[in-house]
Amino acid sequence: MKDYADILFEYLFKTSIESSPFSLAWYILFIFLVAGVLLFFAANFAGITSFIERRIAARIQSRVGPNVVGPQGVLQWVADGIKLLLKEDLIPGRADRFLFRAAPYFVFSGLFAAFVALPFGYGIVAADLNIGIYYIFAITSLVVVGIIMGGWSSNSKWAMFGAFRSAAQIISYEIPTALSLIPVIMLTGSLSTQDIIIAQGGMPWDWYIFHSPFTLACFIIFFISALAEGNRIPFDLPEAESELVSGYNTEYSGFRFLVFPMAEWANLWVISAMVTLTYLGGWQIPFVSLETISGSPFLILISVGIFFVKTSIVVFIVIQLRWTLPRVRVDQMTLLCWTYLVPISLVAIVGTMVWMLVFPWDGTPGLLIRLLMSGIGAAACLFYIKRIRFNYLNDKLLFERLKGKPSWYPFWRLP
Amino acid sequence: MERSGNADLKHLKPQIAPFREEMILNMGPQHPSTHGVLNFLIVTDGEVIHQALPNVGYLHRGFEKLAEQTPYTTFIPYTDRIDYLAAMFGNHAYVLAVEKLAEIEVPGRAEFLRVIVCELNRIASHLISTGALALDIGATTPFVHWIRERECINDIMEAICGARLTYNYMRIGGVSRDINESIADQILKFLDHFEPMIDEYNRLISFNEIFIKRLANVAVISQIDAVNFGLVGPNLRGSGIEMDIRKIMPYSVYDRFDFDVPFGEGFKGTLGDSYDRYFVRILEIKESCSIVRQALSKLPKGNIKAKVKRKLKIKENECYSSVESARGEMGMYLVSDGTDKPYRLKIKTGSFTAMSIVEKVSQRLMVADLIAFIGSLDVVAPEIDR
Amino acid sequence: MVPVLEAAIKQYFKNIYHSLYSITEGMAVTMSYMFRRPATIQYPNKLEKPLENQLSDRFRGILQVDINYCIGCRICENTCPIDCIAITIEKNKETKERFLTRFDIDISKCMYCGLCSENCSTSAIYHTKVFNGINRDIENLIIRFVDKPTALYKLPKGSDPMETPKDHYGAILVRKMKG
Amino acid sequence: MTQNIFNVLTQRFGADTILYYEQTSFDPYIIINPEDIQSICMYLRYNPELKLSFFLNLSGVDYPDREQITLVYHIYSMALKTTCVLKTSVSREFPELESIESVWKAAGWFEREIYDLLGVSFINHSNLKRILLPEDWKGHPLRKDYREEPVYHDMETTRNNLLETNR
Repeated sequence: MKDYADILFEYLFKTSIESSPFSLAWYILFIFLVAGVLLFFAANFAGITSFIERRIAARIQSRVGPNVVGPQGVLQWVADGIKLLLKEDLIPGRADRFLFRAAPYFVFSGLFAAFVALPFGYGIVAADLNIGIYYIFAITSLVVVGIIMGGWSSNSKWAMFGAFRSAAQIISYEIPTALSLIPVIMLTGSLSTQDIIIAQGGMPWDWYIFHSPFTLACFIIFFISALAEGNRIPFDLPEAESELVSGYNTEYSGFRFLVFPMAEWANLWVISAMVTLTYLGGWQIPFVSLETISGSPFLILISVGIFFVKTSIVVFIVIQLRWTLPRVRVDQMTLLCWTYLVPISLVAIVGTMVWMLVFPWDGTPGLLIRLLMSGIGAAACLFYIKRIRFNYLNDKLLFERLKGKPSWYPFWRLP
Repeated sequence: MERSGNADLKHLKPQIAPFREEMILNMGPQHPSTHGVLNFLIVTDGEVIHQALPNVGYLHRGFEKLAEQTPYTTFIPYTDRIDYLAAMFGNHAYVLAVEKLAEIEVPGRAEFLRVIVCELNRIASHLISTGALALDIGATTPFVHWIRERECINDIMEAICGARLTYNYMRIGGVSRDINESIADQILKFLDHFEPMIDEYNRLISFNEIFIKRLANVAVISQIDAVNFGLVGPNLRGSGIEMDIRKIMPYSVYDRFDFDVPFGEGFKGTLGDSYDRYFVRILEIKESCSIVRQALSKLPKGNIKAKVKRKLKIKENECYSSVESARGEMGMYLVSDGTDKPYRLKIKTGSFTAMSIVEKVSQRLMVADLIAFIGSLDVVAPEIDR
Repeated sequence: MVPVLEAAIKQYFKNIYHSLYSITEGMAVTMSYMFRRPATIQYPNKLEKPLENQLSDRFRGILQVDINYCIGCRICENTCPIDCIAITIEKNKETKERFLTRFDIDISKCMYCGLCSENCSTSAIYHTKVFNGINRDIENLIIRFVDKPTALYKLPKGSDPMETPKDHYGAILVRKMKG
Repeated sequence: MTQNIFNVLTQRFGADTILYYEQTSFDPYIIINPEDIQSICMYLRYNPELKLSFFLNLSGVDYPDREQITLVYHIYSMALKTTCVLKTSVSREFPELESIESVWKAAGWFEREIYDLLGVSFINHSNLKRILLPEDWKGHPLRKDYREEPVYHDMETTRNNLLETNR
């Protein structure tokens, strides 16, 4: 099997890799280039997301947010990054110096390696592994190794608490994450990320989320466990800042500290991309067949855009959740996993199996149920919008009376 | 050279000789959620706390000694600093004690104004308390929303008395400034806006399932313990005991208002758990809104200050007067000796007794629960140490 | 079915429902703030009017003394709870006229309680709306209002204690503050 | 009401213990003998008629001219809705009396505060040590003759008055 990088290489340089040692050298250079592009994307994405998250958080909390560095503050993350890079790299006394220094690299490599298997559009993936999903799970587990190393080696009890919590959390939540993806894998018959997207369609009822009630439940479970894997609120126990000061990274400073938040925000993309590609139809363009996409670079770009937009929406929801919810307790976190997520996902796997036999994907009843499920999803969205409108109107007039200013101030209006 | 903090720790350590698998954790005074400079020495086994010893005194400023060297009239600004989140109650408790001793009749309008500012201040203080509890649990947004509402109260307070935190509003025999139509209007506008916000806040956090799970059935204080440890205010009422100084020993003009005293009923779990203490405060905010409205509608006309000698001397006597502060009973035991300075002023505060229960209730809690528990007790460090 | 088990199962699904519903409600609240006016503004670039104009007239900022109206009663000095005011009055032995030679306020110590200005019968000492006293050296925060000995103000016979025209923007103060 | 309590107490403990009843204009108080404070408090708390169950406040007042430190107990009865004030005096040189921590747990911290600031030691107290001041602090600040030491751990305890030093 040839990777997409190989194909791209052959397309660009019009030679095969094996043709000469010279072109092999070129190939290695090319691989480095691809890695560089991914790293560039991930690092910048992490930085920009940090800015966007802060702005969203600010609006949710009816503040303005960072808006001084650069126009509207868009360069805030660069300033923060430079500031952290210039800070002294402190290592606490009696810390395990080797592990303390090594931990950020584990976190870093664990996350950025996951980008290799993430698709960005039709055919745009660094390596379309046939075990893509499995690879992403395996490689992101390196993060927890880094966290435990960092927490333990810091020689701080708070950091150690964070590390222990992280270990308990990731070990518990690997299971529902994997289990809740099994329906998708069953429906597709493949572990490759591209295959999973190709098996879905462009319209909501062609997505796996609305295939059956069981996949809907699995989607929710997967979303929850992905939050836990990414240490996002309500599962940010490892760095619960109000309990453990800052958790596993309490003692870090400078560049080594920078790696942790950067990894967290890069992880945000990994989580959201996983959710998008498995349940939300990935980069599929509505009403456009795969053959048409493959023939047109323009449509490939569109597919990249669609994937980006979908993932961004999921990122937004994850961010919004963080600024809405409180944090669960450590025993509740494991309890939630073992009494709710794991049993339900097991039931959902069996349910999906039966469903696949009774209502085949292409059959009319299957399609009707998928339409019905999408209708339920749309109804939920409508309810949500209704509640938003209610909350807005609830305070509108009274606010205007109190402050003498109009209440309407949508998020696209920049302060 | 040995710093005092170390000396304290050395003294505490033998008291809690840990087993082999336990560890001692020093929480505070720089911990993010100890609500000021408090120190807890925690013996834990993993996440489970075996013992938590509160270590207070970091904010001891010796107000009781200062009072003995300050004339009656000029001690009022100090009482602002006893509990900076609810400075009006410090003012009120002190002036009540002095007025009682000096037998000064306070004009009706001043009494009503005192009630208005006190209840507004109670709202502001409960906003911080409930918001900070949500912050301790990990929800950042509710706190900021409450801070925004509190800012409106601060604006009102600034318009009334000129300061946003340390009001120094009350005087012996009355209050320092009157309110006018526009301020009264501003208060009413704020209340109109604020009351729906309580419901919105409840939707956002109070009825959130994770929040309920974090607080319900956590750190239960039984009625017996609550009385035994002398808890006061919302903490006591959270345990289901209906005791409110405003009702049982009405001071000022509180007997002229129609209001309920909310108390815990085990809203989402056991009676006396953290959620009860939290939710009693939310209900109290609503009651305070209603009291402010009533006081504004009944506000009589007239003087705001009785005539009091500039150099007030009080003959030998003593009295104990208490007010229902946002953190429960704030009592002032005042002894006079015929000079213009108090002979002795003992300040009894709610946070002080609330802290003493931590050692008992914190056993078998988890580290995260301890933080929720301290948050639900609503202790304010300067009020403990005075 | 056993009632206990039935209740447990009911509770199980109830919990799921409550969690999802309450989270949706909470998210609806936070989402509605994306359309509502923020409470803060970008400070200080986008102030609608200068901050001093937004403060209430009763705002207790840094103290200012208009020595031309000081009658030398020393009430402010005596009533100050922390002794941050120092006044010296000298008497010319020949003319028996009294002069104010020193009126210093330690702003670094002042706690803005307002007792001095409240008791001043001519409102010579009063709070301005100036609140920004940032300075590199704490000694610069001692403000000496008397440059040269000034004769004490005498209230015109029979007149009520008067109010001085209050300068809330602290012209004297700003001039006196160094650094 | 305090008169009633006084009568009940006199019947139970006798006039040697319950010294006298002082009717002042505000808070009438009962003066008792310091030796029996614990049993009196126990009796007051658990007496089914009085039910003085709520401990409000414990204050100490130093009277150097009388060579006494007076301790004032404010106790509230939730059933009778009344406050009872007990007063007892100990000598200034050897201030010692029994702790009532076993009656009201709340008194434990109040007693520690009194011990810290006034130097009264309480017998049978479970954890009698300084609460507000550092362990190695010298003296008891709320005594009238207390003078703060100028230096504590190489730190000066006084601050220059800038108004005077910078003339």
